[in-house]
This record gives sequence, C-alpha cells and structure tokens, in this order.
Amino acid sequence: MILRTALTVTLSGLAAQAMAQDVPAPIEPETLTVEEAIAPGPNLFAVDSSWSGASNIFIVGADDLAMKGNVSPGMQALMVLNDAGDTLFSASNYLERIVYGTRTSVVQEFDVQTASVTREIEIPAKIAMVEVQPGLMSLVDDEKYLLVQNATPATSVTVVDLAAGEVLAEIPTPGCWIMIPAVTGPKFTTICGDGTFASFTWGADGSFGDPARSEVIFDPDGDALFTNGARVGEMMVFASYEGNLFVVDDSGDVPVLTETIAMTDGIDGNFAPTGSELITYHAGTGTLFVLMHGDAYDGSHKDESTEIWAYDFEARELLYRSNSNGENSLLMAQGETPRLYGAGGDSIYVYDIDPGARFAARHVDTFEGIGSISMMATAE
Amino acid sequence: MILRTALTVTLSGLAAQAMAQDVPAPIEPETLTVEEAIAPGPNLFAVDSSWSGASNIFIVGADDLAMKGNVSPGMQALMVLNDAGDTLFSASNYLERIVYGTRTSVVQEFDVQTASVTREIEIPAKIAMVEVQPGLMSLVDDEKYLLVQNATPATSVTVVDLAAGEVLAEIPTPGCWIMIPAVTGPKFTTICGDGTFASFTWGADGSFGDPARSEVIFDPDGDALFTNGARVGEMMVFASYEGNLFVVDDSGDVPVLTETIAMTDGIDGNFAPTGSELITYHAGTGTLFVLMHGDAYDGSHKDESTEIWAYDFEARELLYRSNSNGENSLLMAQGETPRLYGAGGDSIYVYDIDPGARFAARHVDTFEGIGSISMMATAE
Amino acid sequence: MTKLIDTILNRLDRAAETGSRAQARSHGRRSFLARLGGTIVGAVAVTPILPFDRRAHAAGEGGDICAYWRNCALDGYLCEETGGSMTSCPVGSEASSVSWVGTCHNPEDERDYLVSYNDCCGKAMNNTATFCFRSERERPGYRMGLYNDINWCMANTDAQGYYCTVSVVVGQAT
Amino acid sequence: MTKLIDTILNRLDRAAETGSRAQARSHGRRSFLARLGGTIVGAVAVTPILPFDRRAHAAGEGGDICAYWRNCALDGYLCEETGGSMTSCPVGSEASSVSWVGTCHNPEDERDYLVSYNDCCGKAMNNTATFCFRSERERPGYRMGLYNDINWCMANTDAQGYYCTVSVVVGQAT
Repeated sequence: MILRTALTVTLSGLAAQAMAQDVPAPIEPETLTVEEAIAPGPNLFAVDSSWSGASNIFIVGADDLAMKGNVSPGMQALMVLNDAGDTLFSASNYLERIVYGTRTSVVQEFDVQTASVTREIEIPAKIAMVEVQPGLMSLVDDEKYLLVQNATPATSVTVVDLAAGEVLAEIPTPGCWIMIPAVTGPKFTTICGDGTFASFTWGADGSFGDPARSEVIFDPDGDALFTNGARVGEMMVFASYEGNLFVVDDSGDVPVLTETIAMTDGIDGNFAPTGSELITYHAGTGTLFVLMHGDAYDGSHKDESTEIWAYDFEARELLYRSNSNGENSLLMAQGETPRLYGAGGDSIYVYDIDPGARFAARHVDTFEGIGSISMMATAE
Repeated sequence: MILRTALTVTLSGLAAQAMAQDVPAPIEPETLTVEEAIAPGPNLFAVDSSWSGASNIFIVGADDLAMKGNVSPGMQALMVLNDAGDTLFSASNYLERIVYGTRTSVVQEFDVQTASVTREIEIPAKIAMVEVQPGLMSLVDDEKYLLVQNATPATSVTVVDLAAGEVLAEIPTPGCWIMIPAVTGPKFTTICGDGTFASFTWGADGSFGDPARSEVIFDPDGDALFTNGARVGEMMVFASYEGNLFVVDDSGDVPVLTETIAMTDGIDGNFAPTGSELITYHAGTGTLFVLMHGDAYDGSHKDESTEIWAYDFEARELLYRSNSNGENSLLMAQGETPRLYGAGGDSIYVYDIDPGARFAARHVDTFEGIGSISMMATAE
Repeated sequence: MTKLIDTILNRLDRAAETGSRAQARSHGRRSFLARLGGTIVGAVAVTPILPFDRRAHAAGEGGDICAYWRNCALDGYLCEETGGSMTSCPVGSEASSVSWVGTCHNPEDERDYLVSYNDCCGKAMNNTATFCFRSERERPGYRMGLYNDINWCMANTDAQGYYCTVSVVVGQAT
Repeated sequence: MTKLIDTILNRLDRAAETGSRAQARSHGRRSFLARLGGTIVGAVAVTPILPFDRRAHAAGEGGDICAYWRNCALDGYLCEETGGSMTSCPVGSEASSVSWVGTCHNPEDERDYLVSYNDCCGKAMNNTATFCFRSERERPGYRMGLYNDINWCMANTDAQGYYCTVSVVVGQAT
C-alpha cells in the first residue's frame, strides 16, 4: 500500500505528460462478420475421423499448410473430392444418442469455397464404419454417380445419382471390398476374397447384372493385396504384403492382371509395404511412391513406415529410398514438380521430390498436431 | 536361410523333447459374456464433458480409483447422484448433426450397478450448455423432483416429476443462476445478479408463484460470489472472489445472510479462492476445504489452485494450508475420516486428511490421464 | 485522471504476474475443450500455428496471442486461427446471436473498451487453433452477459455447436 | 511336428523385433481412436492403469499387455481395463453380434487358437484403457472376418458405438 501511494504520486506526473501528447483516436466500433470464402490457392483436405462425435475435415493450403477452415461431418466420415476441387463429399453416420440409438447415414455435399453444406442426401444406414480410405467412396462416370462402400458386414455399394440427389441402387458385392472407379462409364471394380477382381456396371435406371469376374489375380493367404491402389492410366497398381506390385487393367469387360513386379528383389532388410494409402503415383514423371518398412513380419503390414520408395514404373526400377516420418498415408500432388504429402501420428509431412536426384524425397514442412489424419485429398 | 536350417535341426531335437513331456490340455472354448454389475465398493463419479460428441461419466472405486466402467450421455452433460448412490441422472443435449441441427435435450437415468440407462425423459431443449457444476442439476424434496438449469440465455429451471417421469414445470428465474436445493420440501434457492437470493417453491400440480427474495446479500461488482457452495446443515456457505465466506440460511421463507467471514484476513500473499467446485465440507468434523491461489488479480478467479485451505467452520479458524495440484474442483467424501478428491488438468487427486494434524491434506493417490474432469460426485 | 492512474497502476501490478498468469490461465472452465496434445492448451500454445499475418498483434506482448489486450475475458479457441479473423467467424460457420462482454484496457491508447466475445457456431472445434482463457471482470451466470463458461451458440436456431470465439470492439467503456 | 518347429522358429524370428514392434504398433488404422495424451497409445500404454488382478497375463511378456499371445490381431481398447474382462464386455454395454477372428499361438501350450475379437458397443470409448494394435494374419475387408479396421458394432441393432474389444478363444486352429 505504501508502494502504491508512492507510485501514484510519481505516475500522476507521467499521466499528465501522456495526456499532453497526441492521443490516438479511439477504436471505432467494429462489426462482427462471417468470412465469405476460404483463403485462395490450392487446397489439401485432411480427415480427422471420430467414432464418438463429429469428424473434422481440415482444409489447409496445399502450398503452405496454412489452416483455412474445416467442415464437420458425422462419425466414421468418408471423403471424396471432385476433380475440379470445388466440391467435397462426405458420407458419415449419426446415431440418435451419438454412441447408441437408431443410425442415420447421410452424404453431405460441401462447397469448398464457402466450407458449407450445400445438400444432404440420406443413404441406406449401411456405410462401412471404418477408417476412411479412398476406395470407400468414389465419384465415377464424369462424376454423375457417387459410390459408397457398405458393410453390415455383408458388403454392397450404394450408388447415388448426384443429378437426382437420390440413391439409385444398392449393388451387392459379397466377399469383395473397395471400389475402383472406372476411368470412363458407370462402372467400378472391386477386390474379392477369392483372389479375383470383379467389375460391376449399372444403367441409368439403376439396373445391374452379374459382375464380370477376373481369373484369380492374387493369393489372399500367401500374398495379400493392400486395397488402396494407384491409378496409372488404364491400369491400377496395387502393392502386396510381400512387396510385389500387381498391375491390373480394369478398362475392359473383365479385369486382367497384366504384370506382377517384385519391387523388393535384391533389397536386404526384409522390406515390405506398410500403411493404408501406401501407394501414390506422379503421372507427369511416371513415378510411384510407396511407404515401406524393414524387418517385416506377419502382422507388420500396418506398422509405421520407415522409408518412402520412389519407383520408376516404366523402367521397373527402384529409384530412391528416402526416410519417412512414420506415415501410413501418402498423397501425391500432380503438379509439374512432384510434391508429396504424408500423414502419420498426429501430423502431416510435406516432401519436395527432386526428379534430378532420382526422385529423392526431402522433408520440407510439417503441420504438427493437426490430428490423426486417416486420409488426404487434393485437386490436381 | 542357412541360419534357419541350422536352427531347424537343433530345434527338432528340442521339440521332440518338449512333446515327450507333459503337455497341458488345450484351452476350452470360452464364452463371451457381458458383466452384470460393476465391481463392488463405494464409487466416485467423474464427468468428462464433450461439446462435439458423447460425454463420459467415469465410475471409479472411491477407495482405489480403479476404473469400474462409464456411462455416456450427450453433449454438455450435467450430473446428479441420488443420496443412496445407486441412481445417477444426467441431462444433456443432442443435435441432429452433432454440431448443428435441431436440438433434443434429455434426462437419462442410469442404474449405477448395471451402468445402464433405465429411462430417458425428454425435457425442454433449453439446458444451460455449460460445463457441468453441482448447482446446475439437483434432486430435491426427498428426490421427488429433479431440477435442471436452463439458459437461452434467459434463465429458468425445469422441474421434472420423477415419479411421473415427466416435466412438471418450467420456472423462470430471470437474472438468477444455480439451484440450491432446499433441505426439505419442494423448493430451491438461486443467486441473482442484483446481489439477492431468491427462493422458489412449487406445488405438486406444477403451480408456482413469485419467489421469496432476500435483501441484498452480496455485491456482484465489488465482491462476487462463486456459485457452487457447500451445504452446512441449514446453511449454505459460498466463497467470494475476495476471499470472504458468505453464510446464507435458506431454510426459512426468505433467504437470510447470517454472517460474512473474512477467511484471508492476516494472510500474506494476496490469496483468494479459485476454481468452480471450490468449496466442500466435512460434516463429521465441521471442516471446510477451499481451493485457493496466491497473487490474485482481477480475472484470476478460475486460475489453477495452489493451495487447499482447511477451515474450522465453528471456530472460524484457518487450520491448515496444504499444497494442491492445481485442481479447480474439490469433493469431500463424508466418511468418518475425511477423504478429499480434487480434479484438475487431466487427473484426479486423492488426499488423506489428518484431523490430528490440523486437517492437513496429504496427497496419496492420482488417476492420471482420466480426462478433463469438470465435476465429481460420490454417495456418503 | 483517477481512472487513468488506476489503469497505469493496474498494469504495473500486473507486470509481475505475467508468467504465472499464462500458466494459470490453462485451467479455464471451457478449457476442457482444448485437448490438443492431451494437455490443456492455455494462453501459451504448445504448437502455435498462426497465419503469418496474424502474428502482428501478439508481437508486442511477447508472442502470447492470448495476452493481446482485447482478449482480456476470452475463453475459447481463436477463430483467427481457423480461417476467421479477430472479428469474423470462419467461412461456413454462423455467428452466435448472443455474446458475453468484456471490458478491456487497450494499452495503445490507454482507453477501456467493451469487447463482445461472440462464439462462432455449427462446426466441430479445430484443436489446432490456440485456446485462450482469460477472465477479467468475468462473473458467474447471475451476470449472464459477463459469463464466459457457457456456450454462446445456445441461442442459435440450427447451429448450436461451439466452434471458436471472436473479440469485437463494440464501443468505449464509460 | 513341422508346425511345431515352424512355430518355434517364428518365435525366434520375432524375438529381435519386439522393440520396434511395440513402437510400430502404435499406428493402427483404428488407433486414431486412441487419443490419450494426444499421442497415440499403442502397445505400450503411456500410463497403464490396469486393474491389479489383470496384470498377471501380461507379466510373462515384459508387462506389455498387448504382447499377450491372444491379442495377436487385436485392434482396439482393452475391455478388461474399463470394467470388463478378457472375455466379457463391461457392464451396461452390448457385445457385438459379429466379430473378426485371429489365429494366435499360445506359447504356454504351443498350440494355435482361433480368437474371436468382439467389440463391445453402445458407450463412448474410455481413453484410460490401453489401446492395442496387432495384426497377425490380418487381411483387408475382402476377407471381412479377418479385418480389424472396421467397427464390429456395425451389426448391432441399437448399440453401434464402438466401446472396447475382448478376445475370446473359440477353439483350436486346425
């Protein structure tokens, strides 16, 4: 109190001085607004899925990882982005009492620029309640149709007619999993537990027949395929648990295995692929990137990655083995210069890829603590 | 491979030996069951509230903090336990799309032994969406009525007739906050922004009249009251921002301030109360425990506590200043020997209180990482 | 004049408290919402990810964005770190139709201002934003308009989910 | 005999991997559910809070409860740490009506067993329980009954919220 009194005396002088000087004008009353569009520039979308509440899809700058906003679908949110990158779809589940009660499943369509729900389409309450993967939700036939993977656990695919805004068909896909949207036409191909691939087509009226089934393509017991592959032109490339690449042509009536490539031959250390979205392709340079881990064993196929392999798909040549940050999800941006995004732990990692240095991946940026990102998407 | 072959030879011998010895019988097929009751013994209930998904109320052993189970109400879950400790009530909110859409508010009644919802009563979708506090949900009149605090932000109280299982009345309490359930009869008292207390009563038919309003009891500007008080017989004791205890008799027609006690007089360090459930009372020994912090300033009234003060309510005497672990919530178990629970950060702390050592609080146990616990409850 | 002196005195009184305050602030009553890193993210963000153009107004106060003067009673995630600004809700969210109000002292012009803390609503919280918790002149729910523990999205029709908080100067305090 | 030898060899092969496996396991495809401490809680719990009577079956394997043999393809929170047991759902929850199955080798009797991993359903996850993630013989959804990424509460009528996971021996593997 004595100190305070002494200060008061001193400060009276100071205050008087201050008042004698120029005093800025007071702040004018401000107006509360709502932003009308997200920050400009290319976007990277990252799903942080929840199983006991709202999920979040973060929108960050593809160049600088700056946070632009987020949209919030329901539980076990799946995601697909249209080619233009301006419309995002998510399929998710709502239980009446969040963790119990009647389930409602919906597709929400989001306008990216305004990060807003533009419409909601109710779909059968059968969506596969699983961590988000690209193969679980697709756009196909020039984005006329939206496909959603179901599992009850019997598997089927819900076909949504986007123009009509309603469900067109539910196609049973017993024993099969994941949808590979065809490059053209109303068709998807799926991977089946007997080692075959099956292609399904449908008509505008929702009619569909029996699938076109391939020969046995892989051995689910001996060398299982990871289900999230990379589109390489007319082909799809899938990695296997043992480190082989399976090249499947899904453009014809019946899916055909065109080649199997032993990616790890001659490499020491018992390396094998690992992760979920573990393979991605840069079309401009014809390079595949695959998440890998060493000392593989039965059951390690979803462990943290330790390396990112760059693989020349034309030359069938391993170009470079870069260190990874433990990611289990990769995504290539299709710019002229390859730029690679990885998600793992609670972070997103960005790598610059140097075509002049055998496509070495150099870690250049991190969004630490963004959440447990299960899948990313970006427009070309 | 060479190593493996060599090992095979060696191990063939070992294996033959092993087989020659006694081999245990194979494990019989097991049956999946569901536990029928939580582990026996007294319980401590701890709310981990969510604002974007299901909340959790953890049930842990009051003696050993062992996890017994949990129940999962909706968002902004409030909680009250009946006197017997066998029935738990929670009021919470469900939005149709979790973070948006039409709100439904419900009271869930949980049977503690089976950790199950026994009934659900829909109430007006006006529940105060606020972190859980004891004064926001109460049982009164021998547990005939359940009271829930509303805020739209206009305040009112929903009265639920538990026998009928339906809402009996919604009593407007403009400018007032929190319900202090009367010791007897259908009545609650609330704290108002003009410094008065107001008592509301109602009839079995849901009729109610004007409240009985006290004289001005406190100065909300100069020395505001924390709203979560301690029941001391016929009295309620509230702490103020400046460190005074306000003793209010809510047993008569009109609430009456009976005494104000300057708890911090003569104590150096500018100590003041802090927290939310910051005051608790051990009836057997007549001792109050209050969360305190030093170097108080305007706005520090919800900062981390640094001390727990033991205060003899009869003698009006500060007994002991124990170090705290930063808690903002306290709860006294009413056993013969006082046992104090504190919640703060993501942990629960347990203190043994020694009546022979001026009620010093000795930290004896921690449940680290249980979550952000906003409120605890336990039966006597 | 007295007011000005009081103000200066208050600021002097405060200087010594900055350290503990930053820590103490980490236990707000809405701060249980802040789960980044499992620990509560208080005034000092564990990993502050600020859009570069927003750092400016925190720079003068040691880089602690929550210490910025107009955040004196802010309890919530900063909208400016999730696509909004200090005074605008992020795109696609809805501003709360009601708010609590703080009275904050601006050291730049030595004036006290009324600051409306509106919540932005209808989306799930973005844990990557900084969570601030300060309570100058804050009061419990019996002074509802000064109360920062509650979800101010409560009065919105459709969007009642808490998202983030802005701080809008609505006038000078008298 | 060959099988037994293979089994022993497998165990030898594994010995060197234990360290990395424990760490590697921390990135399961349901492991994003495990948010305790903001970091993923993998095989090695950050703060394992095990009911004392449950420590027994982990003791033989260095205290890592996820390393217990019958957890060889378990991806989820252990029910035994939230009021259930290895083979029982916690009180008030509902067992999943469908499940995935692992084939696990029991080192105590050198036999392989089929283990049904049922999820328990209808309550919010308890982050204080240990989250295990192992995937021996695990396959993607085209072998649905071996798939551990999905919520096996999916087929329940009312309780489809994922709560925790048990491991029930249903027979010897042939």
